[in-house]
Amino acid sequence: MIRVSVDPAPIELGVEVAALEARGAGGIATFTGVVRTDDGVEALELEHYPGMTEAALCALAEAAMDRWNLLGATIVHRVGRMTAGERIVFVGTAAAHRREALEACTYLIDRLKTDAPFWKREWLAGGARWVEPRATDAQAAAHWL
Amino acid sequence: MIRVSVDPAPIELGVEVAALEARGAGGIATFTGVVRTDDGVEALELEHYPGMTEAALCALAEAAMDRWNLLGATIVHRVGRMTAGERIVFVGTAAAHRREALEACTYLIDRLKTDAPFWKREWLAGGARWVEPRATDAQAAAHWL
Amino acid sequence: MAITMLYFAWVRERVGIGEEVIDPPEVVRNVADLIDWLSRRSDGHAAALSEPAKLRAAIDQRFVGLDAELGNAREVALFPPVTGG
Amino acid sequence: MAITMLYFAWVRERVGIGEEVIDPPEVVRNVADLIDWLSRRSDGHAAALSEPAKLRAAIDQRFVGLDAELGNAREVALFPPVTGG
Repeated sequence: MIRVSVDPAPIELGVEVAALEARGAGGIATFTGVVRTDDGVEALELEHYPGMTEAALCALAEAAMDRWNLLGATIVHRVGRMTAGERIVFVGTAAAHRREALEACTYLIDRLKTDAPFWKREWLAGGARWVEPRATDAQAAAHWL
Repeated sequence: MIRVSVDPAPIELGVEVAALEARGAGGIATFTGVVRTDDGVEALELEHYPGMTEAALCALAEAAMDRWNLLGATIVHRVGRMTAGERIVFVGTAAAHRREALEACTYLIDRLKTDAPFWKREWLAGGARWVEPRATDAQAAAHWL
Repeated sequence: MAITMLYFAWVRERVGIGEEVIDPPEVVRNVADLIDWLSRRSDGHAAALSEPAKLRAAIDQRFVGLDAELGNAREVALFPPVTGG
Repeated sequence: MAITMLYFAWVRERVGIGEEVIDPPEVVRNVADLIDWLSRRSDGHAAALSEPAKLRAAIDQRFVGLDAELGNAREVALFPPVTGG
Protein backbone atom coordinates (compact mmCIF):
# COMPACT_ATOMS: atom_id res chain seq x y z
CA MET A 1 0.00 0.00 0.00
CA ILE A 2 1.34 3.39 -1.02
CA ARG A 3 0.43 6.62 0.70
CA VAL A 4 1.65 9.99 -0.58
CA SER A 5 0.65 13.35 0.83
CA VAL A 6 1.76 16.94 0.15
CA ASP A 7 0.01 19.16 2.64
CA PRO A 8 0.45 22.45 4.52
CA ALA A 9 -0.96 20.83 7.68
CA PRO A 10 1.42 19.50 10.36
CA ILE A 11 2.56 15.89 9.86
CA GLU A 12 0.75 13.49 12.22
CA LEU A 13 3.50 10.98 12.89
CA GLY A 14 1.43 8.72 15.14
CA VAL A 15 -1.27 8.38 12.50
CA GLU A 16 1.26 7.60 9.76
CA VAL A 17 3.06 4.96 11.80
CA ALA A 18 -0.21 3.35 12.90
CA ALA A 19 -1.26 3.01 9.25
CA LEU A 20 2.03 1.26 8.44
CA GLU A 21 1.75 -1.01 11.49
CA ALA A 22 -1.75 -1.98 10.37
CA ARG A 23 -0.18 -3.60 7.27
CA GLY A 24 0.66 -6.60 9.46
CA ALA A 25 4.39 -6.39 8.80
CA GLY A 26 7.04 -7.39 11.31
CA GLY A 27 9.04 -4.18 11.02
CA ILE A 28 8.45 -0.50 10.36
CA ALA A 29 11.30 1.90 9.56
CA THR A 30 10.80 5.65 9.50
CA PHE A 31 12.74 8.82 8.87
CA THR A 32 11.45 12.20 9.98
CA GLY A 33 13.03 15.50 8.97
CA VAL A 34 12.60 18.35 11.41
CA VAL A 35 13.37 22.08 11.07
CA ARG A 36 16.60 22.50 13.01
CA THR A 37 16.65 24.82 15.99
CA ASP A 38 20.40 25.35 16.13
CA ASP A 39 21.39 27.61 13.25
CA GLY A 40 19.35 30.77 13.60
CA VAL A 41 16.60 29.65 11.23
CA GLU A 42 13.29 30.97 12.55
CA ALA A 43 11.08 29.51 9.86
CA LEU A 44 11.28 27.39 6.76
CA GLU A 45 9.12 27.79 3.68
CA LEU A 46 8.57 24.92 1.28
CA GLU A 47 7.46 25.66 -2.27
CA HIS A 48 6.56 22.83 -4.64
CA TYR A 49 5.17 22.09 -8.10
CA PRO A 50 1.57 20.99 -7.54
CA GLY A 51 0.65 17.96 -9.63
CA MET A 52 4.20 17.05 -10.51
CA THR A 53 5.16 16.67 -6.85
CA GLU A 54 2.48 14.09 -6.07
CA ALA A 55 3.32 12.16 -9.26
CA ALA A 56 7.04 12.16 -8.43
CA LEU A 57 6.42 10.91 -4.88
CA CYS A 58 4.08 8.16 -6.11
CA ALA A 59 6.68 7.05 -8.65
CA LEU A 60 9.29 6.96 -5.88
CA ALA A 61 7.08 4.92 -3.52
CA GLU A 62 6.26 2.51 -6.37
CA ALA A 63 9.94 2.10 -7.19
CA ALA A 64 10.62 1.18 -3.54
CA MET A 65 7.72 -1.31 -3.49
CA ASP A 66 9.13 -2.94 -6.64
CA ARG A 67 12.71 -3.07 -5.40
CA TRP A 68 12.07 -4.40 -1.88
CA ASN A 69 9.44 -6.74 -0.55
CA LEU A 70 7.38 -4.07 1.18
CA LEU A 71 3.88 -4.19 2.58
CA GLY A 72 3.63 -0.41 2.75
CA ALA A 73 5.46 2.79 1.79
CA THR A 74 4.45 6.25 2.96
CA ILE A 75 5.82 9.65 1.94
CA VAL A 76 4.39 12.76 3.57
CA HIS A 77 5.92 16.14 2.79
CA ARG A 78 4.81 19.35 4.38
CA VAL A 79 4.66 22.54 2.28
CA GLY A 80 4.20 26.20 3.13
CA ARG A 81 5.68 27.86 6.18
CA MET A 82 6.83 26.00 9.28
CA THR A 83 8.87 26.90 12.35
CA ALA A 84 11.87 25.36 14.14
CA GLY A 85 11.09 21.96 15.64
CA GLU A 86 8.26 21.17 13.21
CA ARG A 87 8.33 18.15 10.88
CA ILE A 88 9.13 18.79 7.21
CA VAL A 89 9.03 15.25 5.87
CA PHE A 90 8.13 11.74 6.96
CA VAL A 91 9.00 8.55 5.10
CA GLY A 92 8.04 5.15 6.40
CA THR A 93 8.18 1.56 5.20
CA ALA A 94 6.65 -1.69 6.43
CA ALA A 95 8.15 -5.10 5.65
CA ALA A 96 8.34 -8.62 7.03
CA HIS A 97 12.11 -8.24 7.48
CA ARG A 98 13.89 -5.30 9.05
CA ARG A 99 16.63 -5.13 6.43
CA GLU A 100 14.13 -4.42 3.68
CA ALA A 101 12.23 -1.83 5.71
CA LEU A 102 15.44 0.00 6.70
CA GLU A 103 17.04 -0.03 3.25
CA ALA A 104 13.85 1.09 1.53
CA CYS A 105 13.42 3.91 4.06
CA THR A 106 16.94 5.19 3.32
CA TYR A 107 16.25 4.92 -0.41
CA LEU A 108 13.05 6.95 -0.16
CA ILE A 109 14.59 9.87 1.71
CA ASP A 110 17.78 9.84 -0.42
CA ARG A 111 15.88 9.96 -3.68
CA LEU A 112 13.22 12.35 -2.45
CA LYS A 113 15.99 14.92 -1.94
CA THR A 114 16.85 14.97 -5.66
CA ASP A 115 13.80 13.61 -7.50
CA ALA A 116 10.86 15.66 -6.24
CA PRO A 117 10.19 19.32 -7.07
CA PHE A 118 10.46 21.06 -3.70
CA TRP A 119 12.35 24.24 -2.89
CA LYS A 120 13.28 25.38 0.61
CA ARG A 121 13.60 28.96 1.77
CA GLU A 122 15.01 29.76 5.20
CA TRP A 123 13.83 32.76 7.17
CA LEU A 124 16.45 34.20 9.51
CA ALA A 125 16.55 37.35 11.60
CA GLY A 126 18.12 39.23 8.68
CA GLY A 127 15.79 38.03 5.93
CA ALA A 128 15.20 35.02 3.70
CA ARG A 129 17.48 32.86 1.57
CA TRP A 130 16.84 29.98 -0.82
CA VAL A 131 18.62 26.82 0.27
CA GLU A 132 21.38 25.62 -2.07
CA PRO A 133 21.40 21.95 -3.10
CA ARG A 134 24.14 19.85 -1.49
CA ALA A 135 26.52 17.75 -3.54
CA THR A 136 26.26 14.98 -0.93
CA ASP A 137 22.54 14.67 -1.66
CA ALA A 138 23.21 14.03 -5.35
CA GLN A 139 25.83 11.42 -4.39
CA ALA A 140 23.44 9.69 -1.97
CA ALA A 141 20.72 9.48 -4.62
CA ALA A 142 23.16 8.26 -7.29
CA HIS A 143 24.21 5.43 -4.97
CA TRP A 144 20.84 3.74 -5.64
CA LEU A 145 21.05 3.81 -9.46
CA MET B 1 21.08 11.61 25.35
CA ILE B 2 20.53 7.90 25.86
CA ARG B 3 17.23 6.37 26.85
CA VAL B 4 16.87 2.65 27.57
CA SER B 5 13.73 0.96 28.83
CA VAL B 6 12.73 -2.68 29.42
CA ASP B 7 9.10 -2.72 30.42
CA PRO B 8 5.99 -4.93 30.26
CA ALA B 9 3.86 -1.87 29.38
CA PRO B 10 2.98 -1.14 25.74
CA ILE B 11 5.54 0.99 23.85
CA GLU B 12 4.38 4.58 23.43
CA LEU B 13 5.84 5.39 20.03
CA GLY B 14 4.62 9.00 19.93
CA VAL B 15 6.23 9.77 23.27
CA GLU B 16 9.53 8.18 22.24
CA VAL B 17 9.71 10.03 18.92
CA ALA B 18 8.76 13.34 20.53
CA ALA B 19 11.63 12.95 23.01
CA LEU B 20 14.07 12.38 20.12
CA GLU B 21 12.66 15.33 18.16
CA ALA B 22 13.15 17.52 21.24
CA ARG B 23 16.92 16.96 20.88
CA GLY B 24 16.89 19.65 18.17
CA ALA B 25 18.31 17.35 15.49
CA GLY B 26 17.52 17.62 11.80
CA GLY B 27 16.60 13.97 11.37
CA ILE B 28 15.10 11.14 13.38
CA ALA B 29 15.29 7.52 12.23
CA THR B 30 13.29 4.77 13.90
CA PHE B 31 12.70 1.06 13.67
CA THR B 32 9.72 -0.59 15.31
CA GLY B 33 9.27 -4.35 15.58
CA VAL B 34 5.68 -5.58 15.72
CA VAL B 35 4.25 -9.04 16.48
CA ARG B 36 3.32 -10.39 13.06
CA THR B 37 -0.30 -11.24 12.35
CA ASP B 38 0.29 -13.51 9.40
CA ASP B 39 1.72 -16.78 10.68
CA GLY B 40 -0.72 -18.12 13.25
CA VAL B 41 1.05 -16.61 16.23
CA GLU B 42 -1.56 -15.53 18.76
CA ALA B 43 0.79 -14.15 21.35
CA LEU B 44 4.47 -13.60 21.96
CA GLU B 45 6.21 -13.86 25.30
CA LEU B 46 9.50 -12.10 25.94
CA GLU B 47 11.74 -13.32 28.74
CA HIS B 48 14.89 -11.42 29.69
CA TYR B 49 17.74 -11.28 32.19
CA PRO B 50 16.90 -8.40 34.55
CA GLY B 51 19.90 -6.23 35.28
CA MET B 52 22.04 -7.59 32.48
CA THR B 53 19.49 -6.55 29.86
CA GLU B 54 19.48 -2.88 30.84
CA ALA B 55 23.29 -2.84 31.03
CA ALA B 56 23.59 -4.45 27.57
CA LEU B 57 21.17 -1.95 26.02
CA CYS B 58 22.97 1.01 27.62
CA ALA B 59 26.30 -0.27 26.31
CA LEU B 60 24.77 -0.60 22.84
CA ALA B 61 23.30 2.92 22.87
CA GLU B 62 26.63 4.32 24.09
CA ALA B 63 28.50 2.48 21.34
CA ALA B 64 26.18 4.09 18.77
CA MET B 65 26.62 7.56 20.30
CA ASP B 66 30.41 7.09 20.09
CA ARG B 67 30.42 5.78 16.54
CA TRP B 68 28.07 8.33 14.96
CA ASN B 69 27.49 11.98 15.69
CA LEU B 70 24.14 11.48 17.44
CA LEU B 71 22.12 13.83 19.60
CA GLY B 72 20.00 11.01 20.95
CA ALA B 73 19.64 7.21 20.97
CA THR B 74 16.64 5.37 22.38
CA ILE B 75 16.09 1.63 22.87
CA VAL B 76 12.78 0.43 24.29
CA HIS B 77 12.09 -3.29 24.53
CA ARG B 78 8.85 -4.74 25.74
CA VAL B 79 8.88 -7.88 27.89
CA GLY B 80 6.19 -10.28 29.07
CA ARG B 81 3.23 -11.33 26.97
CA MET B 82 1.96 -9.40 23.95
CA THR B 83 -0.47 -10.11 21.14
CA ALA B 84 -0.34 -9.84 17.34
CA GLY B 85 -0.02 -6.26 16.15
CA GLU B 86 1.63 -5.00 19.34
CA ARG B 87 5.09 -3.41 19.41
CA ILE B 88 7.98 -5.55 20.69
CA VAL B 89 10.85 -3.15 20.23
CA PHE B 90 11.52 0.47 19.28
CA VAL B 91 14.91 1.92 18.43
CA GLY B 92 15.33 5.56 17.46
CA THR B 93 18.20 7.94 16.73
CA ALA B 94 18.44 11.70 16.33
CA ALA B 95 21.23 13.38 14.34
CA ALA B 96 21.96 16.54 12.38
CA HIS B 97 22.40 14.46 9.21
CA ARG B 98 20.09 11.74 7.99
CA ARG B 99 22.87 9.33 7.04
CA GLU B 100 24.09 9.14 10.63
CA ALA B 101 20.59 8.72 12.06
CA LEU B 102 19.71 5.96 9.58
CA GLU B 103 22.97 4.02 9.90
CA ALA B 104 22.95 4.19 13.69
CA CYS B 105 19.32 3.02 13.76
CA THR B 106 20.20 -0.04 11.65
CA TYR B 107 23.21 -0.71 13.89
CA LEU B 108 21.12 -0.61 17.06
CA ILE B 109 18.50 -3.09 15.87
CA ASP B 110 21.10 -5.39 14.25
CA ARG B 111 23.19 -5.61 17.40
CA LEU B 112 20.25 -5.73 19.78
CA LYS B 113 19.26 -9.02 18.09
CA THR B 114 22.48 -10.73 19.15
CA ASP B 115 23.87 -8.72 22.07
CA ALA B 116 21.02 -8.43 24.55
CA PRO B 117 19.64 -11.29 26.69
CA PHE B 118 16.06 -11.66 25.45
CA TRP B 119 14.27 -14.89 24.56
CA LYS B 120 11.07 -15.08 22.53
CA ARG B 121 8.37 -17.71 22.90
CA GLU B 122 5.51 -17.89 20.40
CA TRP B 123 2.05 -19.02 21.41
CA LEU B 124 0.10 -20.73 18.64
CA ALA B 125 -3.21 -22.55 18.62
CA GLY B 126 -1.39 -25.82 19.33
CA GLY B 127 0.87 -24.61 22.12
CA ALA B 128 4.07 -22.69 22.66
CA ARG B 129 7.53 -22.82 21.09
CA TRP B 130 10.80 -21.03 21.77
CA VAL B 131 11.99 -19.05 18.76
CA GLU B 132 15.24 -20.29 17.20
CA PRO B 133 17.97 -17.74 16.46
CA ARG B 134 18.48 -16.92 12.78
CA ALA B 135 21.88 -17.15 11.13
CA THR B 136 21.10 -13.94 9.22
CA ASP B 137 20.89 -12.04 12.51
CA ALA B 138 24.40 -13.12 13.48
CA GLN B 139 25.64 -12.05 10.04
CA ALA B 140 23.93 -8.66 10.28
CA ALA B 141 25.48 -8.01 13.70
CA ALA B 142 28.93 -9.15 12.56
CA HIS B 143 28.77 -6.65 9.69
CA TRP B 144 29.28 -3.82 12.23
CA LEU B 145 32.42 -5.25 13.88
CA MET C 1 1.55 26.38 -30.29
CA ALA C 2 0.82 27.89 -26.88
CA ILE C 3 2.94 26.68 -23.96
CA THR C 4 2.17 27.32 -20.32
CA MET C 5 5.37 28.41 -18.56
CA LEU C 6 5.75 27.85 -14.82
CA TYR C 7 8.49 29.37 -12.64
CA PHE C 8 9.44 28.28 -9.12
CA ALA C 9 11.55 29.53 -6.20
CA TRP C 10 14.02 32.31 -7.07
CA VAL C 11 13.29 31.94 -10.78
CA ARG C 12 9.66 32.86 -10.02
CA GLU C 13 10.76 35.76 -7.84
CA ARG C 14 13.12 37.23 -10.44
CA VAL C 15 10.75 36.78 -13.38
CA GLY C 16 8.09 38.44 -11.22
CA ILE C 17 5.32 35.99 -12.08
CA GLY C 18 4.73 32.27 -11.47
CA GLU C 19 2.92 31.45 -14.69
CA GLU C 20 2.46 32.79 -18.19
CA VAL C 21 1.29 31.52 -21.56
CA ILE C 22 3.74 31.96 -24.42
CA ASP C 23 3.86 31.19 -28.13
CA PRO C 24 7.50 30.87 -29.16
CA PRO C 25 8.55 30.87 -32.86
CA GLU C 26 9.48 27.62 -34.63
CA VAL C 27 13.24 28.23 -34.24
CA VAL C 28 12.82 27.62 -30.51
CA ARG C 29 13.31 23.85 -30.52
CA ASN C 30 14.66 22.82 -27.14
CA VAL C 31 14.67 24.05 -23.54
CA ALA C 32 17.94 25.94 -23.96
CA ASP C 33 16.49 27.80 -26.98
CA LEU C 34 13.41 28.61 -24.91
CA ILE C 35 15.46 30.02 -22.03
CA ASP C 36 17.38 32.20 -24.46
CA TRP C 37 14.18 33.41 -26.13
CA LEU C 38 12.36 34.06 -22.81
CA SER C 39 15.30 36.01 -21.36
CA ARG C 40 14.55 38.83 -23.83
CA ARG C 41 10.94 39.32 -22.68
CA SER C 42 11.67 41.59 -19.68
CA ASP C 43 14.41 42.66 -17.28
CA GLY C 44 12.95 40.16 -14.79
CA HIS C 45 13.20 37.33 -17.29
CA ALA C 46 16.77 38.37 -18.07
CA ALA C 47 17.71 38.41 -14.39
CA ALA C 48 16.16 34.99 -13.79
CA LEU C 49 17.44 33.23 -16.89
CA SER C 50 20.88 34.73 -17.53
CA GLU C 51 22.75 31.67 -16.22
CA PRO C 52 21.17 28.56 -17.74
CA ALA C 53 23.66 26.31 -15.89
CA LYS C 54 21.84 27.20 -12.66
CA LEU C 55 18.46 26.20 -14.07
CA ARG C 56 16.59 22.92 -14.16
CA ALA C 57 13.51 22.15 -16.25
CA ALA C 58 10.47 19.94 -16.55
CA ILE C 59 8.38 19.31 -19.65
CA ASP C 60 4.81 18.23 -18.93
CA GLN C 61 5.79 17.51 -15.32
CA ARG C 62 8.84 15.34 -16.02
CA PHE C 63 12.40 16.43 -15.29
CA VAL C 64 14.41 16.95 -18.50
CA GLY C 65 17.85 18.23 -19.47
CA LEU C 66 18.21 21.66 -21.08
CA ASP C 67 18.87 19.94 -24.40
CA ALA C 68 15.44 18.27 -24.40
CA GLU C 69 13.29 18.97 -27.46
CA LEU C 70 10.05 20.81 -26.73
CA GLY C 71 8.06 18.66 -29.18
CA ASN C 72 4.40 19.08 -28.35
CA ALA C 73 5.04 20.36 -24.84
CA ARG C 74 2.01 21.93 -23.21
CA GLU C 75 3.63 22.88 -19.90
CA VAL C 76 7.26 23.79 -19.32
CA ALA C 77 8.66 24.66 -15.89
CA LEU C 78 11.96 26.37 -15.05
CA PHE C 79 13.39 26.35 -11.54
CA PRO C 80 16.59 26.02 -9.48
CA PRO C 81 17.88 22.57 -8.42
CA VAL C 82 15.41 21.00 -5.99
CA THR C 83 16.01 21.10 -2.22
CA GLY C 84 13.21 19.11 -0.60
CA GLY C 85 13.22 16.56 2.16
CA MET D 1 32.67 -20.47 46.88
CA ALA D 2 28.92 -20.12 46.41
CA ILE D 3 27.73 -19.19 42.93
CA THR D 4 24.21 -18.07 42.06
CA MET D 5 23.06 -19.96 38.95
CA LEU D 6 20.40 -18.42 36.70
CA TYR D 7 18.58 -20.29 33.95
CA PHE D 8 16.51 -18.71 31.18
CA ALA D 9 14.02 -19.77 28.48
CA TRP D 10 13.95 -23.53 27.76
CA VAL D 11 16.98 -24.12 29.96
CA ARG D 12 14.94 -22.75 32.89
CA GLU D 13 11.95 -24.88 31.90
CA ARG D 14 13.93 -28.10 31.67
CA VAL D 15 15.94 -27.56 34.84
CA GLY D 16 12.63 -26.81 36.55
CA ILE D 17 13.86 -23.74 38.43
CA GLY D 18 15.12 -20.31 37.43
CA GLU D 19 17.70 -19.83 40.16
CA GLU D 20 19.75 -21.86 42.61
CA VAL D 21 22.85 -21.40 44.72
CA ILE D 22 25.59 -23.97 44.18
CA ASP D 23 29.03 -24.68 45.58
CA PRO D 24 31.00 -26.63 42.97
CA PRO D 25 34.29 -28.39 43.83
CA GLU D 26 37.65 -26.90 42.84
CA VAL D 27 38.00 -29.12 39.77
CA VAL D 28 35.18 -27.16 38.16
CA ARG D 29 37.26 -24.45 36.55
CA ASN D 30 35.39 -23.12 33.52
CA VAL D 31 31.82 -22.89 32.23
CA ALA D 32 32.03 -26.19 30.35
CA ASP D 33 33.17 -27.95 33.54
CA LEU D 34 30.27 -26.33 35.39
CA ILE D 35 27.72 -27.51 32.80
CA ASP D 36 29.08 -31.05 33.08
CA TRP D 37 28.97 -30.97 36.89
CA LEU D 38 25.46 -29.42 37.02
CA SER D 39 24.03 -31.96 34.59
CA ARG D 40 24.40 -34.64 37.25
CA ARG D 41 22.29 -32.81 39.84
CA SER D 42 18.87 -33.97 38.58
CA ASP D 43 17.05 -35.38 35.56
CA GLY D 44 15.92 -31.81 34.78
CA HIS D 45 19.50 -30.55 34.81
CA ALA D 46 20.53 -33.44 32.58
CA ALA D 47 17.72 -32.71 30.09
CA ALA D 48 18.60 -29.01 29.99
CA LEU D 49 22.38 -29.31 29.81
CA SER D 50 23.03 -32.46 27.76
CA GLU D 51 24.02 -30.54 24.62
CA PRO D 52 26.47 -27.79 25.62
CA ALA D 53 26.76 -26.63 21.98
CA LYS D 54 23.19 -25.31 22.26
CA LEU D 55 23.97 -23.30 25.37
CA ARG D 56 25.25 -19.79 25.91
CA ALA D 57 26.53 -18.30 29.15
CA ALA D 58 27.13 -15.11 31.07
CA ILE D 59 29.44 -14.61 34.05
CA ASP D 60 28.46 -11.70 36.30
CA GLN D 61 26.15 -10.39 33.58
CA ARG D 62 28.64 -10.45 30.70
CA PHE D 63 28.43 -12.88 27.78
CA VAL D 64 31.30 -15.40 27.79
CA GLY D 65 32.32 -18.46 25.83
CA LEU D 66 31.97 -21.93 27.41
CA ASP D 67 35.75 -22.02 27.84
CA ALA D 68 35.69 -18.97 30.14
CA GLU D 69 37.28 -19.50 33.57
CA LEU D 70 34.88 -19.07 36.47
CA GLY D 71 37.46 -17.20 38.55
CA ASN D 72 35.61 -15.41 41.34
CA ALA D 73 32.25 -15.54 39.56
CA ARG D 74 29.31 -14.69 41.82
CA GLU D 75 26.55 -15.13 39.24
CA VAL D 76 26.56 -17.49 36.26
CA ALA D 77 23.68 -17.71 33.79
CA LEU D 78 22.98 -20.48 31.25
CA PHE D 79 20.51 -19.99 28.43
CA PRO D 80 19.84 -20.65 24.73
CA PRO D 81 21.09 -18.21 22.07
CA VAL D 82 19.27 -14.89 22.44
CA THR D 83 16.30 -14.01 20.21
CA GLY D 84 15.25 -10.48 21.11
CA GLY D 85 14.29 -7.53 18.94
